[in-house]
Amino acid sequence: MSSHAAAATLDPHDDPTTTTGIPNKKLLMWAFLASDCMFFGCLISTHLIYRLHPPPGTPSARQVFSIELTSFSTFILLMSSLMMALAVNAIQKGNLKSMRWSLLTTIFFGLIFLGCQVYEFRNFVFEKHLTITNSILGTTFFTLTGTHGLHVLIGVIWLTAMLIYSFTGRLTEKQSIDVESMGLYWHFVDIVWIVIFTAVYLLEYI
Amino acid sequence: MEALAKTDFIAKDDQPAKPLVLWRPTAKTGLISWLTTVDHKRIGFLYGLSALFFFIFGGLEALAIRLQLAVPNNTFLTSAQYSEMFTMHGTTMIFLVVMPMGAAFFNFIMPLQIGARDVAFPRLNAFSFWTFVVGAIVLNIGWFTKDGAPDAGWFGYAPLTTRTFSPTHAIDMWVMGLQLLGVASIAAALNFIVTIINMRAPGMTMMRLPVFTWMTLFTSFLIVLSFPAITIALIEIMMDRLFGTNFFEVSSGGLPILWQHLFWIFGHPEVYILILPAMGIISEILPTFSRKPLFGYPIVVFSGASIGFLGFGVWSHHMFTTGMGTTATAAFSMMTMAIAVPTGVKIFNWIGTLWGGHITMRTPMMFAIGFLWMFMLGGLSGIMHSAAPADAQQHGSYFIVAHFHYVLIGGSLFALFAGIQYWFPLMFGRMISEFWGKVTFWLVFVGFNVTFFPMHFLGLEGMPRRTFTYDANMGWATGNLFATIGAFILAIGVATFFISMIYAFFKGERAHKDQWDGRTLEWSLPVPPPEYNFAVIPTVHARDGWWYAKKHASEIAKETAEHAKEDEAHGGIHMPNQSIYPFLASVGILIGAIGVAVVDHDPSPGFWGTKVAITILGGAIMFVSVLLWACEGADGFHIHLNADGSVREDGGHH
Amino acid sequence: MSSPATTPHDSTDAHGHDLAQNRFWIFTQIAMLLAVITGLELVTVYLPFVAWILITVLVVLSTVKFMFVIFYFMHLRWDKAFCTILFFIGLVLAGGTMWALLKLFGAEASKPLTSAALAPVASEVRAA
Amino acid sequence: MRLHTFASLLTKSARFPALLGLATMLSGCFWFDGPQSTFDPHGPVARHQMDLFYVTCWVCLVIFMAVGAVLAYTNFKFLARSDADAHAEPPEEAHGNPLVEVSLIGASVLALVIIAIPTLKGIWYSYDVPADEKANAYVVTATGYQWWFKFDYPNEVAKTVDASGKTVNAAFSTANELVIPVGRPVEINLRTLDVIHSFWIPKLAGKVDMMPNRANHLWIEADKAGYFWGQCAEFCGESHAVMRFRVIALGPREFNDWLSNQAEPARHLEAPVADEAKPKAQFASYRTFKRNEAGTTEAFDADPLAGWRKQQQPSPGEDAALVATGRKLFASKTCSSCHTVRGDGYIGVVGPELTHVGARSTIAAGLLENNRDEVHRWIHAPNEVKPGNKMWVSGYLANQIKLTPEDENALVAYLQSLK
Repeated sequence: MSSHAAAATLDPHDDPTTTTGIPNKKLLMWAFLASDCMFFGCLISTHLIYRLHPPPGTPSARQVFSIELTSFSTFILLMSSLMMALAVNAIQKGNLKSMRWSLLTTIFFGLIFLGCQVYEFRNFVFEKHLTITNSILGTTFFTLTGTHGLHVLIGVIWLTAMLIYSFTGRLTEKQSIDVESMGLYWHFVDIVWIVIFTAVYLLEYI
Repeated sequence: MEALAKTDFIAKDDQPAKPLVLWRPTAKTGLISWLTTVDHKRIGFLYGLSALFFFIFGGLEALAIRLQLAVPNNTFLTSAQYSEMFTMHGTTMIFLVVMPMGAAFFNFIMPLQIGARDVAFPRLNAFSFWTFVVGAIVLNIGWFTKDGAPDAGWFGYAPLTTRTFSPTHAIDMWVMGLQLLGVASIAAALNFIVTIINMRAPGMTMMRLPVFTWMTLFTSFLIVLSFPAITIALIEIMMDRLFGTNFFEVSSGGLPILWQHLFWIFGHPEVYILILPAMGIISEILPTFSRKPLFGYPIVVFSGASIGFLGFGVWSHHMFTTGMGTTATAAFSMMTMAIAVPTGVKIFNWIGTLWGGHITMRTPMMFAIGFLWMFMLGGLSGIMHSAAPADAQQHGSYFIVAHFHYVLIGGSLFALFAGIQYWFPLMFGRMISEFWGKVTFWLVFVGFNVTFFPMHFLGLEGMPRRTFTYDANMGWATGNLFATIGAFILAIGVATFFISMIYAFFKGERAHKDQWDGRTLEWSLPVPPPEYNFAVIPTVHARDGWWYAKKHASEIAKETAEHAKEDEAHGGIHMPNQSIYPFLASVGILIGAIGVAVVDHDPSPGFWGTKVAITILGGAIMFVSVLLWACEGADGFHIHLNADGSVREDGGHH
Repeated sequence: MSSPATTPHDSTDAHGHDLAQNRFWIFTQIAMLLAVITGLELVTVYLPFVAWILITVLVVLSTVKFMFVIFYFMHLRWDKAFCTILFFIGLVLAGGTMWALLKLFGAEASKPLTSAALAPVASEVRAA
Repeated sequence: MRLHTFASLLTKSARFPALLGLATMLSGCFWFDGPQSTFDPHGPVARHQMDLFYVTCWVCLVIFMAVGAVLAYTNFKFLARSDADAHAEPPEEAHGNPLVEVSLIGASVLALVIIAIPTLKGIWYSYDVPADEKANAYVVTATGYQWWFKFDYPNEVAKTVDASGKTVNAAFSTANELVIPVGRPVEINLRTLDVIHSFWIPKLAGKVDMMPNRANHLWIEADKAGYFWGQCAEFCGESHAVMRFRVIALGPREFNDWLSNQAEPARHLEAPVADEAKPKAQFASYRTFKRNEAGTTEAFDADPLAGWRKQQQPSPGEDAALVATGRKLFASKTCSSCHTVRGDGYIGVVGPELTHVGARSTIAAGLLENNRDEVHRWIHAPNEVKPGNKMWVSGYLANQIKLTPEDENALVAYLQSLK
């Protein structure tokens, strides 16, 4: 860290004003994601622990789940990750317009994912009669996927705010790190879903 | 963010003007300056002040407990009051005293030790502090409501904390308060990690970091990685209490033991979060006052790392009596013994530091050596617990109470007191009286041992903790009376400390720069340090950088003069702007938390009325504040130093 | 330590442009790959094999997806190694904790009391 | 090293053990005795745990003495004695001393191994009854409630009288006083139906928690006949401190006598002999107690086993008429909706079984000695004795139960008669 190095550089992976060359925001985001690993690790553990010994009378997850819908929303989330990666790529090149389109698509996919989740929850509660209070499966399932959904929602809000912000003219390739750290968050939400898709959904079909 | 802003700054002029809400406060004195400050030293001071304030609270709770137990069958407190006292004593001392006191030193000292002008994210730092205050308020608000303070013990084992067994809002406040303290701690810790990794002065390689900074780094990692576990546990109990979920509802197959696991996955690293900063402080004081570099620096650092890492694998030794089965018990028993090795290594190296040195017995040094003795005792009784079958007799008894007070008072608190005495001249430019410092030490030392040593015997004689009364025939009366007398001696010692500290703050003898002939960079600063810390960012050439600089004064002076010119050529000293939004965001959180935890929901079925409204209001305030916080950006201004050292600010505030 | 490595502006641009072009295709291909793996996972669960084989396959496939996302989409591959280390500290601890928890709760001693196991006590009470 | 330095080192390092010894002697006055002392084991499990404790204790003491001696020596030897000394130029950065470091680490590991071996043995030993004695083990089930313990004897059968007057089998259970046979391992299944409790009889074994939804167990064995104090050791709410219990270990004959007495339905006194001269019920002669006042007398505590044996005999001066009144009140004041008295038709299951409550040495979860005054103290104001207890909250308060002195008198007589 030194103020001697004043020349700006456009290489997004090197910030000469920090000791390690990694931008502060990126380091912050990675440290936060490490913390979030523990967060989701504990939450997923809770679900799996309760799955080990289901008390009698617990509805079977297999009867409740709809793997087609979940596969679709998993696909959507993966695609939103792709669009996010492209958005970061675009802003690093300084291509604001391309970034906006990519961001918009990411938001769109994020909203589809959330829509699927809302549909899924409504379907479970009203038609399959699995609620957050009526069984331990409902409790852990809704809490886990709901917490993930909340992360997606926060991501969508962040993306939207960034999209709006990009029209103020204050967002240039020099601030690409802002978009990039947002991207890290979004991808993390995606990889958490990769784990949930396997550990919560697919596991029930074996 | 701030580091980047330096380069941004040059190109600021071509940016559009900001709307009124994004104008930055500039007050340097008065209430607004404190609410909007982003200066790590001011925030450190605020942390310290709050910690000392809650220390009085926690201490009074402890005295109430000791008074109740002074004689058998006492009626000073009712059972319900007693439960509130020990719950809040534990919670307060851990989360509102030792942790923020550590945070105070992290904030104040760590950036100075690595030669930085501030932490990586100054506004996030302010947010951490205000959220900590908010959490403390929510935890303590129960004393003033009809529900009373939280009363289920500091580790709040489910299902005692479920609605069935704790129907009032007291536990909601405890849950919400801890949740907010978790948010504050994680935010602060992330900031410290980035600061230490990324904001070091030129030449400050990792293996030249002062040990205190190393321990700050490890502590921050522990916070970041362990708090999520309790966050999940608290979310689960909160869901149970608010929405009737089944996490700990036994009749639906809930497993209360899960709470214990999640809690101690957090709780054991938490113990190291409390002790590692203390070890860091001790590793600063011992070399300074024995005029010798720290013995075996790399080993001290690596043992710190291994304590931190192993600390995640021993949590179940708090649960030896829960019937985990033989294999699990054996595994955790062995892991616990293993963690004693790096801890022992530290003690050996501290003694190695003293060996062959020139020991000056100033007050900080007395506390530091007191720490060595007491921490050794606490550590050894810890080894006794690792023998699981023997622990079956000790668990939940006063033996445990004795053990962890030896670690937390004899360890953490002695070190924190030592730290205050050590850095007070730097922080405030005044000296705490040496005479009264020594009086404090002996009162605290004697009082502490008289209080807690008999508790070992009480525990082995079968006295369980958290009991508000006992019969005379149990043979516990003498020990308890001793303990109570000791507690009052300890209290007098602490009072002496507070008074001498307050006196020193206003009227104490002026300290001079580098009061103790120190080794690390913070001692290169004038006392108290100026807002910008370093007139010129120092270049570090050795592990004990300031000792090196003093030995090579002329070369360093030349180097500094060159860097000063370069600095000025690049626009002077960059300072971050103040901001009100971290504070406002925390206020929003407070309102939301009160909505969740304190307000009764409307009796009308299906709709929670006021509760939801207040919660949404708080959430909205927080959301808007964070949004404006993001939009105002990490701007700053420049300071130029005149030849006489006076300050000239440049071009107004951006 | 920060050696003020100032890369000339234009060369970075050209370099960056190439890089960006390449990455567009890398990202797109990886996304396709991820979709395919997801499909494979979906097929896997219906295969008539023993549970532990299927679970192992699922874990491996998800790990592959996981790694692709963090190393490519999240740039770890191109970033300083420290980012990877930082994230993996959390990941390894979280994984270890999950493993330990599942082992602990899977153990015989942790089998919860079903209402049937509680019955001796309960039924005696009722009998009385 | 010069001789006199060595000598002074010796003197100085000798000071500390001497001080420690003195402290030990001073503390001796509140050390070994006491009814819950872990230093006075009466069974193999507790003895095993104490031996392990001593191993850890000695290893730690030796470490403390050795390291402490070096530390103390360092403190004195290297103290700066002059101003120049205090401002000595610091030496160059050194790299520690790998040989010292490694040997110290080695020594620590060795010390830990000394502890680890008996620890591992102890973990398996204390977990379950040794295999060769498994067949001989006596099984009971202990269930924790807020704030009392219930003991079920699943292998025994009790008798009760059904509505038609026929004697039928019933569950065999008692409360707060666990009676076990001497010299036989006793396997205790630990259950709880509300919060977490912990089952601890310091002289017989270390504690094991009663966890909701979890099948924990513990084994104990008493060497000889005796009377042991136990207590809940995990915070379980407002009255955790007064959630106690007693364990009575009896020889085979006495144990069998106790079993057969317990199996009987509640005792009924013979119809009162008309005795006009005998004064009617005595009122208001009960002692009053202060809040938190001890519930046992010194005489009882001196030899509680004798107290327990005495309690098995009918108390003198029983008034059959009064007892009969008490029995009726027991139903009309709704006591019977929570308590079982086999043979009297009372089948409540919320509170402790009272069929033979008069034959217990204590009441209110091991808290109060079982005599007229204390029983009266308990039923008169349960909340004073055990804050927040169910009998008070969901009994007295919820059902608005008011007891006149006459009622209390009759109830005391009834409860005392249940031998």
